[in-house]
Amino acid sequence: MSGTYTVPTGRPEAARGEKRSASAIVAAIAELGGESGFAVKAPRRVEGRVEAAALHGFAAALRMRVGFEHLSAISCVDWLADGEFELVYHFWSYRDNCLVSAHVRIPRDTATMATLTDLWQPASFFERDIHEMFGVEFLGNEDLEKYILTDWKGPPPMRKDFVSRDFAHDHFTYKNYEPSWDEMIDGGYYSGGQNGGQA
Amino acid sequence: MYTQALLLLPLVGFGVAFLLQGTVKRSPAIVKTWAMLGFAAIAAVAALAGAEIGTLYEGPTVFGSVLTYGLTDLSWWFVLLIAGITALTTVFTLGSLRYADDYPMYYAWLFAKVFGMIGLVMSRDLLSFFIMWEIMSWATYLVMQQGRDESRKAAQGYLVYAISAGMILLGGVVFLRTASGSFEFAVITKFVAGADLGVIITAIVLVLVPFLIEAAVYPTHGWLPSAYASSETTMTAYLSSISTRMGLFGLILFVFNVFGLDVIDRIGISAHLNLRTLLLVLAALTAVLPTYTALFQHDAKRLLTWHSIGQGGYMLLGLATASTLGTAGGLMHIFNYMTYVALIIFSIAAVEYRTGTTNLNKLGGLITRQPVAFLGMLFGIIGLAGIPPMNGFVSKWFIYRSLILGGYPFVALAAFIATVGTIMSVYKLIHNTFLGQLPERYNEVREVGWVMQLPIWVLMAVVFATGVFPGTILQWIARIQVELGIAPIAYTLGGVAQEAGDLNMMVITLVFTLTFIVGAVIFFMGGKRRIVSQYDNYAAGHFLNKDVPYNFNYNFYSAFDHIFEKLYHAAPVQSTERNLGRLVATVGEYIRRFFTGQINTYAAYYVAAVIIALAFLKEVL
Amino acid sequence: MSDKELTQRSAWETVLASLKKRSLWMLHYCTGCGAVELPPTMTSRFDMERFGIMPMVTPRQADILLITGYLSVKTLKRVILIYEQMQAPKYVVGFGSCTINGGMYWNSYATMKSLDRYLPVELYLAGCMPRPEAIISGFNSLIDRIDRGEANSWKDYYENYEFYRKNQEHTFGDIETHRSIADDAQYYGFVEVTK
Amino acid sequence: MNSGIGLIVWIIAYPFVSFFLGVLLGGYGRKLTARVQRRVGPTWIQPLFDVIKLMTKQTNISHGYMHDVAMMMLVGGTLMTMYFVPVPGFHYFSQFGDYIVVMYLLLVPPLGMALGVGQTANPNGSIGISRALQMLAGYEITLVMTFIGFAMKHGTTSMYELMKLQQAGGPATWGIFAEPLLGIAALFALQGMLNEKPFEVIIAPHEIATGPMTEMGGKYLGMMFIQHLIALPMELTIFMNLFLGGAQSWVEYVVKLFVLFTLVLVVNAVYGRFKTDGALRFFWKLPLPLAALGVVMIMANGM
Amino acid sequence: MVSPMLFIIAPLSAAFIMILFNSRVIALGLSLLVPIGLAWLGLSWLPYTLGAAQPILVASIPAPLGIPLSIDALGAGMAILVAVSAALVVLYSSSYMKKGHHEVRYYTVVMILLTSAFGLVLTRDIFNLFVFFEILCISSYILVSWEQDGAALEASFKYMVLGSIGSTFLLVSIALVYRVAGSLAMADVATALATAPRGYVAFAAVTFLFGVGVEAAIFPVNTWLPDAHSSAPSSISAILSGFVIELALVVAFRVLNTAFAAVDTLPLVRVVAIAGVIVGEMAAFGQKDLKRMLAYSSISQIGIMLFAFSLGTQAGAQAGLQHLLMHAGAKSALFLIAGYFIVRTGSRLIADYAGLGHRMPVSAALFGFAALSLVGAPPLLGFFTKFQVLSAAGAAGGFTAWLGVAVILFGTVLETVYLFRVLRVLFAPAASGSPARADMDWPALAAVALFTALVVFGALLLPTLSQMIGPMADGLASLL
Repeated sequence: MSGTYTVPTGRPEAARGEKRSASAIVAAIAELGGESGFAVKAPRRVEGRVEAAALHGFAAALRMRVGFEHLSAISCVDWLADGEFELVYHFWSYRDNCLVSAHVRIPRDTATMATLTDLWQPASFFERDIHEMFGVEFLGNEDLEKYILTDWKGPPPMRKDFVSRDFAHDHFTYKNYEPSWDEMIDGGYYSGGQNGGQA
Repeated sequence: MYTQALLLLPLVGFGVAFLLQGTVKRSPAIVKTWAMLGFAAIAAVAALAGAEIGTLYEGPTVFGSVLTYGLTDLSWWFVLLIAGITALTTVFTLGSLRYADDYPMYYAWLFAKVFGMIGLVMSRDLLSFFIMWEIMSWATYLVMQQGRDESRKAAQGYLVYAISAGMILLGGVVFLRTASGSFEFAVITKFVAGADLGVIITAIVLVLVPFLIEAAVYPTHGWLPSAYASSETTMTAYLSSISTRMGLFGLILFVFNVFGLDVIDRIGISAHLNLRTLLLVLAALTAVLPTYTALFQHDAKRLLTWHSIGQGGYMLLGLATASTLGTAGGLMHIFNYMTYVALIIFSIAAVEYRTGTTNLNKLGGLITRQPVAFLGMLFGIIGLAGIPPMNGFVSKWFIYRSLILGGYPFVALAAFIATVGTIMSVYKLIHNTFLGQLPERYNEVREVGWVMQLPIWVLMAVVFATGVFPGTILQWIARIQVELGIAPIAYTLGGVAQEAGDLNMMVITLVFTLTFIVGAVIFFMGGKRRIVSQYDNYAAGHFLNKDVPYNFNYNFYSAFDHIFEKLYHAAPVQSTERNLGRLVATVGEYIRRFFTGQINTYAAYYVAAVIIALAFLKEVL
Repeated sequence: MSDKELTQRSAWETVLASLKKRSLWMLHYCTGCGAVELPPTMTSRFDMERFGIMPMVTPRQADILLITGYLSVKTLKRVILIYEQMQAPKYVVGFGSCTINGGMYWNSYATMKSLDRYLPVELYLAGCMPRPEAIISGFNSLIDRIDRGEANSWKDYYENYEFYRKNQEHTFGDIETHRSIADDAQYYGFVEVTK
Repeated sequence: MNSGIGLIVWIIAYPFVSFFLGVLLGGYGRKLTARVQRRVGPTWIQPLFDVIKLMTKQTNISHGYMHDVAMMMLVGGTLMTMYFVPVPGFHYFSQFGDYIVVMYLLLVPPLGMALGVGQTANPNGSIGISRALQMLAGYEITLVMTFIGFAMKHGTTSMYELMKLQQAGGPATWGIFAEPLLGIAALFALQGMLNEKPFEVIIAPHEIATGPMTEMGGKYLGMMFIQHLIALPMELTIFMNLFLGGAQSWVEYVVKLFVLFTLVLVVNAVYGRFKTDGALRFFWKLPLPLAALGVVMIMANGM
Repeated sequence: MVSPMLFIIAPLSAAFIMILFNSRVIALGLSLLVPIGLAWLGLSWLPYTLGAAQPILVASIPAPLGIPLSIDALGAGMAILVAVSAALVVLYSSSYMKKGHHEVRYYTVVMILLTSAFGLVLTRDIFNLFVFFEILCISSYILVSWEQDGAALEASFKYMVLGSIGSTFLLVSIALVYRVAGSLAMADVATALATAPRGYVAFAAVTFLFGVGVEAAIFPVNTWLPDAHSSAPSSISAILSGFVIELALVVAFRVLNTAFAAVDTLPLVRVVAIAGVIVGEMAAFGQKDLKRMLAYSSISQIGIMLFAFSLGTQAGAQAGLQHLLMHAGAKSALFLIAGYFIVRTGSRLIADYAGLGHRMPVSAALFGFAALSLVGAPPLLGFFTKFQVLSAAGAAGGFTAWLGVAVILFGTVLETVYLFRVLRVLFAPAASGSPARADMDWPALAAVALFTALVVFGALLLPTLSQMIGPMADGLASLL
């Protein structure tokens, strides 16, 4: 769903009306059809799994028909063992003061996901962040360029298979607190600019 | 012999330039060389005509009275000013007038205007004065209306003011002619001296009001900014420097010579609250308000035209005190202002010639590309702001001294407020044009040709020389003061030597050069210094390059904007002007409705007319 | 630092050094958590103005560049620009362990591990945020070094510019500072004119 | 010291004396401000060390020839104005230029600095200069109003004559006592002229990075410091000549300088900073009407 | 010497010959030849009439029964003006009028108008005056309605109705006069009325004034003028504004000064004149249509001339006559140029002439010069005549005189504004690309150039004019 899209503005109809309890929300989600695995996790927390392909439809329905008009965050968990990323979409309703979090599992190596920027403009920031840190491709989101690690050439650093310490060791030279005697002679201890060209 | 030549040359020049207008499209060089020749000749003759001061010449006889003209000290001074600035402007236009076919009649109308001005200045009787006044104001209209449609609209505005001024003057001329019996100034002076108050007041109002309109004194200055700013830049320089001062010439001639100072002072409640105090108040308003309007202008030319009104206020301030120092200050300020305003506008023209715009928000950083234009403007703004060692300071010093010691403290304060306003707007001008970051589009801008640089160098020399040695100018002014019947100023080469503390510009400049050298020595005692590029600049750690707009031009004086926002947009004078125009149009519309178009109403008018006429005759019989 | 400077200093330079040491203006680049230690040093509690040290706003006017915490890639680019905008003689003071060896972020992929690979550092103030007393004693030792004429690390930037440049390039590639250090070095005579 | 060899010697020595006085005053100022903030504060001659450090900087950056000439014009202009301000024993140059001349000469250094700062092509500098010129409309107009009142009262615009009149008449005829309204207004104006705290929006370090001095480094900043140190005693002397009856002896002169500067400093140490239009509104609401009232009173009871 | 009767016979016979042959060439040739011949005749009689008026014997019938005609300096002067203007207008019409649009009838009516004009100038018999006056009015009605479109017909109809009311009033006045004087010769009438009761004379004078006043466009009764002049073909508007109205004015004044001398009507006329100036200028100020604006300007100029005559002094009369001459030249030129503006752009609104100045530079320049003179810019003729009027008013003195001066001055300012507004529109940047030159055809250009030359270089013939103007001004006050 790439190409220019118009982001719906203003409050959806379903967001009006009086406040509902968490269980009423679960019931409302159930009658949406499709996903049924949603359950009340805490007084104002509803949680459930959604298939990757169905997420976009679910999000739109949740917003337009159930009244969850606020996408507060997208976070990503790297299950290295299962070889999967878990994307958690946090939806919020001002009226019900309740959080619905949809958990989506996508394979780790071919991590691609449909974008939500056509529904929520801020979604692009969450997606750029996850793309930069985990390397998840969001189809339909044109500007996925880096904005945190602008000059970073290495792999997405937040992935579990990226070991920060090893990278640091071979990219940076540290102060040598126990210089051998020959290094001491040519000022090894004194960490001035002499030793090696490595940064 | 030279005096006749002074009148004849512009006429001949006008005729030939008028005929040459066809050749402008193919080869503008012909007209330009002719103009240069003509105006150089006029300047030469003007210089030589000094010998013939005082002799009267007979012109054609009109309505039974002979039109006499001749030179006096005052008129010779003005003739020199006119001839000098015209020659310089023409030299400048040789280089700057690229699109000659936009202005085919440029030099023809210029000749006509010079003829009008020289004629006005040399006329020795009321009728020739009025004829030359009308010719001059028509020529000014024709000079202004060239070029773009915007200048034509502005010239239309000027025409309304000029013609109403002319008509009031015509009323005055007719009144004086019938009252005193002849056009000669001598007869009029004798008559006015003896006349009773009522006659004097009407004569003075009818004669002085047109001069105030032409000199753009406060309430009647509406026409000047758009008229001068929308004409071609070198013409703006010419008009700002000399054209508005013709009104002042008229004022000087009639207040001091024709009516005489004692007659003027008879009008008024007390020695301190008379006509001259009214003039002083008007002059103070003229000095202050336009200068602060100049602050808000975004176009360089418009900013300077507002200043030409403001500085006109200074001249009137000097003259209205009628003291030795005051009149000397006023007269010298006419000369000073002419030199440095022409200098500033020539450098703006040089900038416009290369960059194509005078919009202060678009320019910047041209000092590296056009250093000569920068130097010219620097000398000009120091003069305009009235800071030593330039000549502007000397005349302002006279005006301040006469105002303070003459017992007009609040007028002196108003004059100083105007000076502060001038300094602020003048710095905005030079900062937005020459300083700050150089936009990338002006990278290839080069200095202007020597033809355009010559007048800038000449004027810079004049502004500096007359600043350091004001005596050279004061000797002329002393002779004029003697002729006007005022105690001449005790001048020395460096300035003035008087009991209440004197002024010596030579000493001030000498001290300044010495201390400047001391400053230079201290500077070179420091370490080596390196000139770096404009992008190597502090920007709180941000990397600067040509795409980063890093200039502070727009809304330069934001505090004044906050305080005077409402007052500036209310623009009382312009709104009254518009309302007046609308009033005349609506009244005209109602009167036109008299011609209803139905025949029965016409018949009714007919019968009514006969009956009223009979009634009118009945009671008349 | 060639040995010549250390020993033969003319009398005039000695006097000048003793005068120059009394006025040091500090530009504190407050990254990381170090900035919180500076207010007490500057104000009435410790008052570093006693030694003529005053906080200054722009690099043009500063002598000391106080870097008070870890430097990431993006902030290092700004620090290099500011350092090059300062006027020699200039002294970089590394503040806290993050500048010495990366400190708490020793294993991070994004932070610089030792400041002196990118800039000639005059003085390090150890401590995971050194206290005001440490800052003032550090500055006093800096003043003594200036007095003895040994605080010449800024020359090192001109002499070994290639070393610093290579490390900087390795980290964030090229930056446009509109100024070439090599030309400056030759212009001011810090390096014998090679060409 | 007004003729012959004494004059030549004094002309050469005067800048050094003035600079030294400025250093003392500057040091005293920083010490006093520190003490007000319960701090120890730098040594008495700290400005001297600052100037030496700045002038001996080994690399200096400039933005063009106008930047350099502006610095020379800055220091040169101040020195020139200094000669025209009479000090005890020396008033030779007062005969060539009265107070109006001094008032205009006072404008030469700021104009020079403004042109130099303009060429540094830094908007912070331009904002600083635009604020400086707008502030000019505040304090300068009040100062001129007070001066006009005095000049009209005594019938002369020469500062030396005014000073002599006040010295002849004793403390009762001193400006600040004879015309209290004008005196108080002039004090506000002095606070503005010296760019002290309530009216210090021109420098405003946090907002526009020390305004005009943003791009001034090394010897350029040194020159500005030298100008400031020479201008400080001069501006105080101008106020003293007009309102405190000048000084016959050097001891009286130095004492009056420090007393006056303390008054200004104390206000500077405790006040926050006006915004530009706030400062202008303040000047046009209180000091200017005060001065105007004073002038009206002078006119009322006859010249 | 050729008898002045030719003034009346020549144009009349030319008219009939033209109708007979009904060929354009003959009509044009005759209508050019006759005015030029009569102009020459007028010039030849002028030196004689300067000395004293020359009575003309009509068909050798002596005084009491014969028709009393005489030519004096004023008569000769006006005759020359009429002849020259007519010649130039005919020259203009040759290229202005559409070919084949029954032009012959146009020229015949012009010739008849000429005869009545000359007749009015020469006649000394009051009834004879009425006859020529009627012929003049009728030929004007026909010429005004020449365009045959809605506006022209309506305008001429209104003109005719008002004209006929005027004629009836004139007839009433003549009847009253005849009852008292028993003879129609003006000389006898003057002597008789001197002794008649004042109320009676006053009534006769007023009816006479407003009778002739319609044609002379005196203020309250000139309501027909704006429609008539603007919808008539431009050549006719030029004739009407050029000399027809002025002629009626001069004649009215001559009779008022002599026959009704007993009743002092001058203050009344002055009030009417001042009102005319103000109404004319104010109405013209807001006009969008060029010819209507020029028509209103004619009303105000007539007001100025009337004001000059109403001063009652010799200087006033001279100034009035000189202004009359200037106005004839300038206003005719403006109307003729306006005609070609309408032909070239097909519109009468000023706004549509934007950029026309670039397509018709010469005519725009001529328009400018004529406007300059009308407004009174030195060194053109307009300035001298206006100055004369004002100084005469000044010399005459009195509140109404100075009020008149003020009104004329204010009027000039308004006139400058609306005339030069037209110029600004003319020289506005041309909407289309490079404008193709489409100036006036040469005959029209020649006519307009001559009119403008009269006005621009008029100052040169001022000295010669000043000797002749004296006797002409006396003609206004004597019946010889």
